[in-house]
Amino acid sequence: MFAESASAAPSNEAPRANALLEVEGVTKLFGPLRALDDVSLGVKQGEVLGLVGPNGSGKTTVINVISGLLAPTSGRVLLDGHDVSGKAPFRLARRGINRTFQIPKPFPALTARENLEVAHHGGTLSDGEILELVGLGGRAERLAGELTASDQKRLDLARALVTGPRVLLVDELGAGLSKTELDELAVILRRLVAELGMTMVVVEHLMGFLEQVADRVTVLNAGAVIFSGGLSEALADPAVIKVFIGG
Amino acid sequence: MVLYALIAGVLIGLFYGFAALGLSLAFGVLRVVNIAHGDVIVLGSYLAYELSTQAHINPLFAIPIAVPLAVAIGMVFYRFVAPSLGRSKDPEMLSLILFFGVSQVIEALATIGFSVNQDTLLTGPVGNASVQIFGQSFPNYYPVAAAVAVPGALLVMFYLYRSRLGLATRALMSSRADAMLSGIDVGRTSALSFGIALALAASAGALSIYVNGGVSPSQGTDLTTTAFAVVVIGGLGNPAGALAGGLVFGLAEQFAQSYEPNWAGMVPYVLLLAVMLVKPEGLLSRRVRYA
Amino acid sequence: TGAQAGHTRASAAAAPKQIVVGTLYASSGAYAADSLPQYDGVKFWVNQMNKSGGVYVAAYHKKIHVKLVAYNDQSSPTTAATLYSQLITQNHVNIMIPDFGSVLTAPAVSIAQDHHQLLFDATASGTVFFTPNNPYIVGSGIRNSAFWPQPLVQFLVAKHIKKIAILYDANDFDAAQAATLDHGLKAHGIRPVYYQSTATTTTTYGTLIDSIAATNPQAVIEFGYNTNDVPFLNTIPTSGHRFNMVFTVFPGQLPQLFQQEVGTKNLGYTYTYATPPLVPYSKVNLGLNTAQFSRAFKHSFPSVPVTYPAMAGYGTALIAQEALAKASSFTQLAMRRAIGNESGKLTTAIGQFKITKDGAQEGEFLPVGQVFPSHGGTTIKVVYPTSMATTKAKYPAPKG
Amino acid sequence: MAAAGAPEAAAGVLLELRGIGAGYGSMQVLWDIDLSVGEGEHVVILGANGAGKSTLLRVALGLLPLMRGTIRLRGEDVSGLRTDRRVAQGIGFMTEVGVFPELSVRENLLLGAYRLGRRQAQANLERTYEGFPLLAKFRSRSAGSLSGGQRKLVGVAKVLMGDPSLIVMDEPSSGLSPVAVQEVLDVLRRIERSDAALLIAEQNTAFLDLAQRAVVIEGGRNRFDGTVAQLRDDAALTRAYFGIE
Amino acid sequence: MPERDADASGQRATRARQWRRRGADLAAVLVPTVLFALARTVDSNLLLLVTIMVYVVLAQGVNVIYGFTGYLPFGYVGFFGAGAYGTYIAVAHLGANAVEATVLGGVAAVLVAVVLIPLLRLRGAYFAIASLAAALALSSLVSNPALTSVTNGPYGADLSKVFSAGGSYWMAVVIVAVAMLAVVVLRRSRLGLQLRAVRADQVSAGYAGVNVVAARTGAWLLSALLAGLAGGVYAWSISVFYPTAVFDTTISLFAIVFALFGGVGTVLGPVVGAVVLYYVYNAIGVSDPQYFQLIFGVVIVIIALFLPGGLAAVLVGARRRLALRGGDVR
Ligand SMILES: Nc1ncnc2c1ncn2[C@@H]1O[C@H](COP(=O)(O)OP(=O)(O)OP(=O)(O)O)[C@@H](O)[C@H]1O
Ligand SMILES: Nc1ncnc2c1ncn2[C@@H]1O[C@H](COP(=O)(O)OP(=O)(O)OP(=O)(O)O)[C@@H](O)[C@H]1O
Ligand SMILES: [Mg+2]
Ligand SMILES: [Mg+2]
Repeated sequence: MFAESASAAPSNEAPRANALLEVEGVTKLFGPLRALDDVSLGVKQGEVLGLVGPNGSGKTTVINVISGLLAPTSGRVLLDGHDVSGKAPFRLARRGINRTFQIPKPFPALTARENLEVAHHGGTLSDGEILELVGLGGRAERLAGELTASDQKRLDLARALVTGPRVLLVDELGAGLSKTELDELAVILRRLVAELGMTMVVVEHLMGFLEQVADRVTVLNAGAVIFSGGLSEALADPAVIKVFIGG
Repeated sequence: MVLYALIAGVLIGLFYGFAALGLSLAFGVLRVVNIAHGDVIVLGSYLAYELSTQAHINPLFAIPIAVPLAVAIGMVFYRFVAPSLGRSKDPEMLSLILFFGVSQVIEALATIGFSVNQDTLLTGPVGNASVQIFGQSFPNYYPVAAAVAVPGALLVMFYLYRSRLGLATRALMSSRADAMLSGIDVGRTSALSFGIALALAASAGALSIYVNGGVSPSQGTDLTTTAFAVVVIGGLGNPAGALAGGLVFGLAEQFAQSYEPNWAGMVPYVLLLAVMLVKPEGLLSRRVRYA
Repeated sequence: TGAQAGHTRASAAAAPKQIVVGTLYASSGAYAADSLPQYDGVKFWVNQMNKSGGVYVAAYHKKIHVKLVAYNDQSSPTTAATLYSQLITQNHVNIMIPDFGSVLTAPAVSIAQDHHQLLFDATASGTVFFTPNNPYIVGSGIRNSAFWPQPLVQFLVAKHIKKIAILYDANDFDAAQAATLDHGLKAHGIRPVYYQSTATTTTTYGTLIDSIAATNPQAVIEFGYNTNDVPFLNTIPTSGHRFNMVFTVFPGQLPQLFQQEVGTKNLGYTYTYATPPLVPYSKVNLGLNTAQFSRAFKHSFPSVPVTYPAMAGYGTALIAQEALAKASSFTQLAMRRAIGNESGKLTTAIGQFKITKDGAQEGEFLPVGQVFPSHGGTTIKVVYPTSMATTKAKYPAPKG
Repeated sequence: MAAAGAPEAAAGVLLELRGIGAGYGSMQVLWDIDLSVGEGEHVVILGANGAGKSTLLRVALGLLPLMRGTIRLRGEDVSGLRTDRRVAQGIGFMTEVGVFPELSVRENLLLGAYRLGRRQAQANLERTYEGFPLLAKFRSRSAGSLSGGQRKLVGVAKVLMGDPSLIVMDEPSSGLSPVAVQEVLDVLRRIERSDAALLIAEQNTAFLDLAQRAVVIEGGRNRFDGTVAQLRDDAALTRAYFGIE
Repeated sequence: MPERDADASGQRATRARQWRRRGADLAAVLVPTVLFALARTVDSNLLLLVTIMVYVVLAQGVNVIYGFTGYLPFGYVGFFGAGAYGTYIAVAHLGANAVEATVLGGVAAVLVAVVLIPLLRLRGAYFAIASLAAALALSSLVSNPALTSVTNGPYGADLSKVFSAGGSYWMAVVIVAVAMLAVVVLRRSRLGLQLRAVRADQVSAGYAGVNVVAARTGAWLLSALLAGLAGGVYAWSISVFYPTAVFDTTISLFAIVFALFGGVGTVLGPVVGAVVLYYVYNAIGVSDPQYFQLIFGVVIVIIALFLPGGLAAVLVGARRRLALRGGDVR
């Protein structure tokens, strides 16, 4: 349909200047529910895009569509100019798109280290280094099912990192962390960008955290993009304040 | 012929659905794979048989007798095995072994108690007259079985979807820990569901002795298989799904018998496969998002 | 055949203390209903022998005590296989009688041949068992079911019945009968109006009967096991259809069971194969005759009805008895040779014993019987062939 | 409210945990923890990731067996009491996930008031729909189809449905947007005015504004127990939990 | 402690552990194989030994598909029957010798498994029942009179011209070795680890870059191959059989129960489970035939209630208690 005809003539729509990841007019329906409504966004190589919006606005759905868990109802996802919409997660993982989950999903009966051994290794860092990086160095031999909720999130992140993603999608990694821990996490993410040139989409409700991490934000409301630009401008935008910040 | 197969398929299908209800409930609520389900049906059939031949009571009275009996036995039994199932890492599979053993025990006891021969009831549930439906003549137990099955399933639906206890039961299906946190007495509710599941099986036995042309101790495995197929077609844990699955199974079987009898044994299973591949969670089921 | 199994070679030295008879039975599962009476028939013979001081063994010119070793295979062929092996390799049985029916006998055939152990086969008739290069099996009970319908073909032809419906179950026993009937009829220019198989597990017959009725047959022949025949017969009257002739296999073999499970009304005027004890053999030259057996068996096993499987168990044991009595040496092959020489000369309570070169029983003959209502029940009378008939067939079956 | 039977418990103590040791299998996670919540008192538990906050709450509810120590509810020893009985006595617990995904939002809410019986549940349902209009809109959707934050909201509302005299929550704010956090805080403030007690494990320090008392757990042991004001005075703790602002 | 030393001793320990592991693996393959090869000198009932070996292989096949992927195949007997009939067809129509025919039996089962790959889209009980349906359908296909020219339909299969008690016995020993090797290799390989991950959470496994479908399909085909070989050698060992004998659903149930009893996910559990339970089954039949089934049933119930997790769990539990988390128990 739309996606096909569009991909048949890619030259018509020249990709935005050096955008690594592009979401083009994606709509996603769940029955009658329009969870995403013609959402478009682009992220450049090495850029961190913050994705914010009230609960249920469609942030996770965007991540799900980009990462191949869901196929878009219409519209498409481009990686490096190639249409990757609807490809199986494992193929995307091997092509350099990976993610974490809002509710972490490790392999509970395997140790943290084994959780990483499972993965297709695509990056330059060793498993040990990655565990150190996310702060699980001391818990490598613990069963994943015995870790705390937030440690499981770190493990989720580590598992994504092992595959050596170019694009990392992070879904509310900061939820449930203390202030100190949030600061540590922000440092980790920035290091990934700086040292490995990673590109990120970060879903987060904690503005203090995004301030440290994101270069730019896109605000969703009811499945539609209502703002795109710098974080401080977003926080001053009346529409954003109304639906998201409150006050 | 078309009409006959259609009506017979619907009537027998409703019976199949009813015969599968208990299995669906036990699996859906308790994650218990009750391999002995068919053997409980067999016990129900023997109860009906004994009532009719020894006490000269209408065999359908087996149902009101079996229900409280089965609920009581089921509750006690479940209380007895629940701790072991609860401790297990994979309770589903443990229940499979456990009930495989139970099934062996029931079949052995039935063999010792009732001998290996097939036993048949010569008088129908409402006399021996056949029944005319749209000009076709059917054994009267076809509509009787359907007439018991439909309100039976409705009752189960009422219990699950309209009663407080049913809400508790479904909560339990969804998450044990969160059910406890809602103040639900998980042990009692589970035991009761298991009891009801057995009662449904035993009740189906009073009809099965007619529909399946008699009862014998070794029938259990086949009945379990059919019930499983029916439940899976319809979707686990959903009474309406069981009835839908029963209809699909019954119609497939009867139409095949009418047109391709030598493939009739295969047809319901091939159909089951087809349904599974098109709708992997069964015809009537709700999916939950992953992330 | 130079090489003999070890245990039989040892017999040249001294007479064994006992003759070990090995058999299997199924206390549960699909074959239990037939297997248990067959086992009872064997047990009956063992008791008889021991009461009379043992079985006569010609090789030692004396009677020797009989010991019965029986295991329970639960109707499982896999289990039966290991138990047959156990009977041969560990119990070193002298006489081996496999379990009821072809499915449970099959696992014994090759292993028995391999161990040079003769099988006295009571109720298995599979064509694959009897081959020229296997001398280690004799059919001592029933004939291959492929031969059974021959009198039935003749009967149908004689009655000028042209429109015939055949429904059979997809198993060796029934399919063989159906094929024979079909062939036999075609030889007389009769093409069945309905010729279909169905799964052996079928128990609901309403729709099948309805589609059979749609072909307007004069006779409906159903080949099944008793678990099929019972619901089949019970469903016809409620289906609203009537047939001039209905034939099923098992009422003749298990009349008490059918009387109880089908009843006079539904069973009346249907047809079946007449087997002993319905077809009595009063002049026998081995063991008790049919009537004597019925009486004595009832005395020994008051709660077990006298049925064909029980008689087949007994009759088979008699053949083994004769083999022991005639074989000049106490080896399995000698027994086989001795019993081969007796072929055609013996009549037991289940009829004539006559085997082909390959060991398949061919002496038995199954006349067509019809069920007649009688005071308080039914009796089955032979209606064909005329030479054996005790009454004339009532065709078409009276209404009501 | 008969606290009289318990010698140690001061009058008005609702929940009291004393000398608690607990863990998973053979691995001990909590060591000799004391914690009490008075009638109507609001307590916030702070602690780093992995400190044992969730574990402590699970123990209090009886989801995890005790290795050592006693738990008293209104002075009565409930250490061995089943979870559902504790809930029946008026404790409501919101877990980190906390909804029945296969059931509808409405059914989830009704289950929150299971212990109160049908009629009361129905009444509370109306009240909840007023308090959380979003949930009224979603009433017949299955909870499992909701977004993470929406589920959290259902979880919060569900606990409140049961009119518990002690509300226990494990990280109610995580995953909620700022507006939604405000909403939850507003709701809890309304409770503040009622006589229900609160026990909340949180990272979001905004919740401290609700509390009279804070408890800090580190490495499975008590590190601090005192008023919120005292906590703010402790420089080391302030740095760890509030960050340098 | 200087870092160097710590490193060196760590490496030594790792190498020692590796050697111990390899030794254990080798033993896991060799010990059962050799014991079965020697068993004929102790027990003259070769068919019993073959049957036990067949169940050992079947239990290992269940281990591969259930223990590693969580797919419980109620219809596992379908592959067994396909193997038996594949062997029959190879002998009767292709003129293969018995050894070739047994191997072709394995191939036949793999072919059936290929056709059934779409079943892997199903989960849990749905898969279990669908596989059973497939087996029942296959059984009724094989025994259908319409296929008499290929399978001999209801009239049964006759392989007696290639019968060889000794031959089939040794073939069974070889197949046991193959099965043991398959499980050992699978458990040690990354595929084994990936399968365990897939079992826990297939979506997460996908994001770990695991080709979930391929990994599962591999395990599925391997377990079909094992069942097919078992069916082939069983067909050879009894050589005369009917469709009902090799498509008997209790064969699936026995294999599953044996595997679970021994402990799935382990290498030796299913072997021990099959040997112990089959001997128990056989022994009850001998000592008290009257109440055979009753006793067998009660034994199973007792096992389920008091030995959940199987024998392996008991042993591992004991080892855990001795040395908390000792190396490679899982
Ligand atoms: N189910 C479990 N099995 C084994 N160990 C567990 C389990 N759940 C938690 N633990 C361990 O218990 C310790 C305390 O965990 P707990 O979940 O109570 O921490 P928490 O303070 O709630 O942390 P967070 O802020 O991450 O939620 C941790 O070391 C954790 O690994
Ligand atoms: N699989 C699904 N089936 C039905 N509805 C869904 C499904 N997934 C998402 N939705 C709906 O789509 C909308 C957007 O959900 P999504 O999870 O993307 O929100 P979100 O922005 O991530 O919210 P939160 O901040 O709470 O995580 C919600 O209304 C949700 O209920
Ligand atoms: Mg989200
Ligand atoms: Mg926690």
